[in-house]
Amino acid sequence: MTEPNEAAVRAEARAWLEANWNAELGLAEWRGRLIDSGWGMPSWPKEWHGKGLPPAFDAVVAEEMRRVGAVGVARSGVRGLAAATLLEHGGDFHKAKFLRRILTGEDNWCQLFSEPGSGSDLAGALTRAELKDGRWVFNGQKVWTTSAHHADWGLLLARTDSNVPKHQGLSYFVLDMRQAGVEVHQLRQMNGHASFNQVFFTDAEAPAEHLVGEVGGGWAVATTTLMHERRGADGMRLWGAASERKGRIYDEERAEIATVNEPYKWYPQRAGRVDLVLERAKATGAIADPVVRQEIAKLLTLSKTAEWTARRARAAQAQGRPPGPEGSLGKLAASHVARAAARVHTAITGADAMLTGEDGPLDGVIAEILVSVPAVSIAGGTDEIQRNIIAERVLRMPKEPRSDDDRPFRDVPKNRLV
Amino acid sequence: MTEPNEAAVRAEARAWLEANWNAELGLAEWRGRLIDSGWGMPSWPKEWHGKGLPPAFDAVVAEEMRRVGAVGVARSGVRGLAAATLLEHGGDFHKAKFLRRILTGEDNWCQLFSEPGSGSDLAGALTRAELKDGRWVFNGQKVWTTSAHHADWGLLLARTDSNVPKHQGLSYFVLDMRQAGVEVHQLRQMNGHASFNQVFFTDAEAPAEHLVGEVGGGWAVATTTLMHERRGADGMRLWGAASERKGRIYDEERAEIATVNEPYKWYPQRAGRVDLVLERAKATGAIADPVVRQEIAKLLTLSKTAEWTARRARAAQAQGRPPGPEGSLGKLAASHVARAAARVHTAITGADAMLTGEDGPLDGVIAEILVSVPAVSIAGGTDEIQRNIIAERVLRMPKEPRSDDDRPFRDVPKNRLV
Amino acid sequence: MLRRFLQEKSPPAVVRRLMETDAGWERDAWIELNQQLGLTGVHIPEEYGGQGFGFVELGIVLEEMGRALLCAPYFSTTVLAATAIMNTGTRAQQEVLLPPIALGEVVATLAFTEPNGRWDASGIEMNATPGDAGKFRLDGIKSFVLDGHTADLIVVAARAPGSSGEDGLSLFTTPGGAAGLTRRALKALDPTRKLARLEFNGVEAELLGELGGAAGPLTKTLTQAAACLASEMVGGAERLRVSALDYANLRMQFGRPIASFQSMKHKQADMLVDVELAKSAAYAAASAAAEDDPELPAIASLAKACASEAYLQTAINTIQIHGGIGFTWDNDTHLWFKRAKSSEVFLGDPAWHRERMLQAWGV
Amino acid sequence: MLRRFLQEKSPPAVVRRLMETDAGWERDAWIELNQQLGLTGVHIPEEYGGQGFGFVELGIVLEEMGRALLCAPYFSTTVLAATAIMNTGTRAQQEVLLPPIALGEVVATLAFTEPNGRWDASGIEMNATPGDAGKFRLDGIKSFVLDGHTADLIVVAARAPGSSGEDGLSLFTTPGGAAGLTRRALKALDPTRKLARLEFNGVEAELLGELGGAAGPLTKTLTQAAACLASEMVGGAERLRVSALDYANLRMQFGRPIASFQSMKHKQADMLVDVELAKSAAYAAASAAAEDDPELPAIASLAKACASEAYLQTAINTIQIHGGIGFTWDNDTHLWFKRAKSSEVFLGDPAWHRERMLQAWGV
Repeated sequence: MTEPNEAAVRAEARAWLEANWNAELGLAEWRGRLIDSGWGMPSWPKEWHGKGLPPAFDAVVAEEMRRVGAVGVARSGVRGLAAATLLEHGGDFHKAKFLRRILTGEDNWCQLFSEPGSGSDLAGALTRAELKDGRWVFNGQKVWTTSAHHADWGLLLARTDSNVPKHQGLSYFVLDMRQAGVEVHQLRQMNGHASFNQVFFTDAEAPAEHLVGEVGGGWAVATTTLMHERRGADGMRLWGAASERKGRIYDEERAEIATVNEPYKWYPQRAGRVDLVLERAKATGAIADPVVRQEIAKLLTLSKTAEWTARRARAAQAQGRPPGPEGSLGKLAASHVARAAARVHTAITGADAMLTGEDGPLDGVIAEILVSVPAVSIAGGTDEIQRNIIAERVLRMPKEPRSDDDRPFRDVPKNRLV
Repeated sequence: MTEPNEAAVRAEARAWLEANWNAELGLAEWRGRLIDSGWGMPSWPKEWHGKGLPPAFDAVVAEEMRRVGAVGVARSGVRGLAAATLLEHGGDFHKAKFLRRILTGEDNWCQLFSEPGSGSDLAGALTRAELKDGRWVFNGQKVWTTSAHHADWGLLLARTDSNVPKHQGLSYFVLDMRQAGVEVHQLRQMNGHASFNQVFFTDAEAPAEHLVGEVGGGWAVATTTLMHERRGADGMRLWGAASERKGRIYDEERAEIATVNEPYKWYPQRAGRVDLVLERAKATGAIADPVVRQEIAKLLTLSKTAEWTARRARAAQAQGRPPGPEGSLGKLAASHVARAAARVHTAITGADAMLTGEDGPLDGVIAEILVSVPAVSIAGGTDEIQRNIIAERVLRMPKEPRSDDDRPFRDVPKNRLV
Repeated sequence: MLRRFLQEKSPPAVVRRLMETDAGWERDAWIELNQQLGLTGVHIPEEYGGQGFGFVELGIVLEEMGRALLCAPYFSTTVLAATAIMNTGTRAQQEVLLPPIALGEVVATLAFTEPNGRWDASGIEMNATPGDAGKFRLDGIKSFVLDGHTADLIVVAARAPGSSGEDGLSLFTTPGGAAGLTRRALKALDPTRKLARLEFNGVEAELLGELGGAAGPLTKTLTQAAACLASEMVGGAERLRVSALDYANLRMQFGRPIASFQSMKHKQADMLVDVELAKSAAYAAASAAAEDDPELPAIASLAKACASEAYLQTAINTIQIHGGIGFTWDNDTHLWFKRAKSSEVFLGDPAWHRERMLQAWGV
Repeated sequence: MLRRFLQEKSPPAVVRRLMETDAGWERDAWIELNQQLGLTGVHIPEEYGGQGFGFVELGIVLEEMGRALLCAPYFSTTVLAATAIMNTGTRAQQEVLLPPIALGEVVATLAFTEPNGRWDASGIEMNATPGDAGKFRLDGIKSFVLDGHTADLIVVAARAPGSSGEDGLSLFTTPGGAAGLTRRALKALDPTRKLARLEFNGVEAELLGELGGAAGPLTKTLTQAAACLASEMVGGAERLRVSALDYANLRMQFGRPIASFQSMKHKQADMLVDVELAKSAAYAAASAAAEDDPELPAIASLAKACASEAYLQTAINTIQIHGGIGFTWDNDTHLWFKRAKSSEVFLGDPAWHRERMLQAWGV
């Protein structure tokens, strides 16, 4: 087989799209054809809905699809993480059962890793999985699950053995969310939104073959999921941008994206809405205050340099250069930006910052910023955890002496369940 | 014996002073009388130059002495620490040999604790002490010693045993600084001053009876010295304020104080010179800049609140209330003040901040601030150590797991000597 | 003792219940509060039915109320309205107006801020025109009025038509249910402290004190109120600091309490510094208010700015220390966070007070 | 490669030796630097004997020089003087003035700041009066002139008598040894970069470019220089950051490397963020300068402010991480600290540049 080249791939994809793309089809029917053709996930193996092309060509094919306005396969939200994880660690049974229905968008997925007792310390999960009469039985509790109430399947990290060190006693499962033993509650946040769920397992069950990887090998599988989550943190949001084109298939895609994005509707406010700052400062007259101007300038400096730093990282990646330290700072920088933005919005807004809802500035958007920004330095890894990661992985500083990962998990001090 | 009361003590002290105080005496002669009378250190035991009064009466006697302008005993600098430590841990030999000559001011002292390899970690001292033919022999190196080149005697912490955990292998000595085995070098700082010494021991010697406390019990003795150092950190500076009165005895006292204070002459600059800020801002016109005004206001807020907090701590102490958290924050707050002051001085000064010496503003004082402030968060315990102390001693947070204090010192990883 | 009393009367469950109501407080609990401890009259002279204490004692009360996040019209009634009346009213007016406040029978407030959001006397635009029988007619809009929609008595700042700056300002009193007065609760970011917008259309009001002479007493009232607010804020900040410390000591991660991690220790130490320095400022301001120290305007502004930043920073840190839990509705931290955020700008934001502080010191 | 070259040519021992001299640099080393790498001419067009690169490459050179704390008249000669000549001079003037600079034969500087310490063109007070044979006479004082006491050629900014603001400004050239010119080295806080005070008493000078038209080119030169200074600063900041990391990894306290303490890790992570963000800003400014982007004035000011704060903060942290050792003369950190401190205000302090940034963006 000859090495594929960009021109050839582009031509082939274009030809296929010209022959097949039809905005009048239903979303399911179109995606069926797309998946069968392999152009939906060009870098996936041919035996699993792909073309077996090097990952570099994904962008070429995506460009061709954008050119004709073709809708892609479903991969936003946890779907994409599930697909990537199962492709890497799943057996043929998992791939056959789940991958296609992920790509068609028929199934929704959620991630069941975090627990009330282990926030930063995912490997400290307490949810138990026991094999009884050939079926796995689960008891315990997860939290910070996005869209669990829409999910058909969950990616579940649970403890199969407490007599070994904590990372070694975890296993990874696919759990059917539509069963009596799974109870989903919404978790309200301080900003009034409810983006997350608590999920309770009371003798929830899964067939033996829903184990992914080895018994006791769950941490490695979860690490793959987490890596894709980190890598996709920006990307996911990008895929989430719905096309503005008209037509039935676009309406269906918009509905799908809206469901996935529903929990994130306050995320722009969480990030501090730097985009509103100048307009607001002009509106309130604060733009004339030299002290506020300095704060605005500091904020814009932070926000611009964070943006340029992300661009440097992407440029390095695009050129195939080894990732420099600039690639790992985004989350921490975003925290700084958001906090500075909340301060600036307060300074600009003055007394009106005491008001919310329809009485508040911009119909409550400013208030929503002020009560949402505290989440940015917590969700998806606290600032403290980010600093640890930067220090240990980027700067290669020595790890702290640890006492919890070399002895049986049962002997490690734990939180009492709340 | 009846409980002493304030009025009686005051009357007795006043009567003695009226009968004995004479500004025409030489300093040594006057101090001799004062020490013999016990009024020099009223709370010390009667057998050791004191009156055996409760410490609360020290202030009463001091007030009476101030009233007539009487010069006190010598206790500034390390002298005071040596006296307090020997009084508590020394045997009769030490008390008889050293205490009186401390109080008369005949002997100068220095403290030999810190080493190049152990800055924050005093108990990691490497300087060795070995008993040979009935004499202690010392080899090693100390650093950050104030006024070692003026000192007659040193308080030395040295290792007598490396086969026990580090705190248990230290012993405490009084070392004669005037001997061939002791070499004193000045240590130049980044601001050009040389306030500290490096002290090298090459088979330096002390008689067996110069051990203070038990062999292996040095850490407890050093803790007493350090406690008095912390307690006196402000006080020492206060005693250092020379009287402005005229007369031979005052001249002699001023000379003594000048010697003790010599290493500290840049300390006001190290603290940031908040006192100069308004005058300078008016002189340069920066006072009209709203942005600089905010920075000035923030600095004054920090400095005032630090001052009020210290006052709260003193008020609590004076009323005999248990010390609250406010007493432990002074050093950290002083760091914040100094750093903010350096920023403000820069903002006020503008381009002139690039100049020093006679070309710089205020004949170089501003430049000296800018290059001296970095010391304030290091000397006498870094900000990080202060935070540890506040967290562990004031807030009673659990200590970090440690690996160095429960195994023989020889097995603890150490710095190679520079 | 006061702390224990308020802990019992105002646990988070009660705060959560009251903050969901329109009024934000309950008259029975308010009356009980006063009958048992006489808090409403703490700094009102004994001759007017009060306790006769001063601003130091008032500061102590407010520190505890801030700690407990008490939902009651205390800041409006005692701090703002009663102080304004004491600073401005004639002896006869004080004899009439203060005793019902001291007894807890009348809930009052001070309506001075307007939709322009300015906290200085010069920002007042509402007009007072002379009416019948020595009374006045008020026209204009007040906003950000603490408990404005539930107060029985409203002290209103207004000016002679055509006047500007500090000239022509007077205070007036009018009942909460006066004809021509439309009151509407505003949606407040901090649901534990209710704000209202009051529209005055020819509302009849009585002059309080001297006509046209209110700029001085009103500014003094706001200065004293800033000192009081600083006390309230440091109480809340300390509550949060301690709750964060307790949580860090209990919470286990990686097999050890998170309090044993060095970054947590350093954060807690910094929080202690923030809160203790702000406390010192609040105490200094309370003393200065008690002694009517000429430096009070500077010190009160210093304390307000300092406490604002310490409270907000402590609240941010407390959420951060709690992690995800700290961002949930069920965790109590956000109640104090929102009070901190709202108090940051109430009576003027930190930058404004810092500038005032310098001016008060003649800088 | 350049990094290794400068490491060899400018180790701390050489920096320490040169900083104790009056000149602060040595002509032999300077000539060698240019013969081997042609650095002085990096952004000078090839037609004038330079390398013909642009501001991106100049930025890379400066980043490395900042890292090595090279003691050489590079910023004065290449960044300030050559750029000013390129922006202002006629073709004929460039043909005369630039080649000797590109070859390293002439050390030059730009004298624009005066004792008033202002960094904008309007701050210039020095008078230029027409003299004989088309020449001009300069009277006044320049200060903070980089290498002003050793430069062979001085580009001077002055104004027509009676003009003000941006009007009437022109650039002139005069030899360092001109009659009537008194040059004195100033005692600089940063001994690795020499400053001078130049007193002009009727010094004869030649006009550079157009009479009265220098405000634009001078401002542009200072904008480009700000971008260049940002590059130099991030190089120094990164050097310090790495030295602090190396020290933390080596230094043992309490039986473990201090790099294993969480507070140290967090500090190092924060330092990395500071330096990387500032680097991105410096790179963006270099690109904008290279492309003559209309946003250059905003981005250059952003980069200067950002790099100033990152460099100083990194220097403060590096001293702190070294502990007492970091405050000693023998430790190298203070050399960079002083450069950071001095660079913070050189060409305008961060607040000044932030305000300029907003104005450049039309805010």
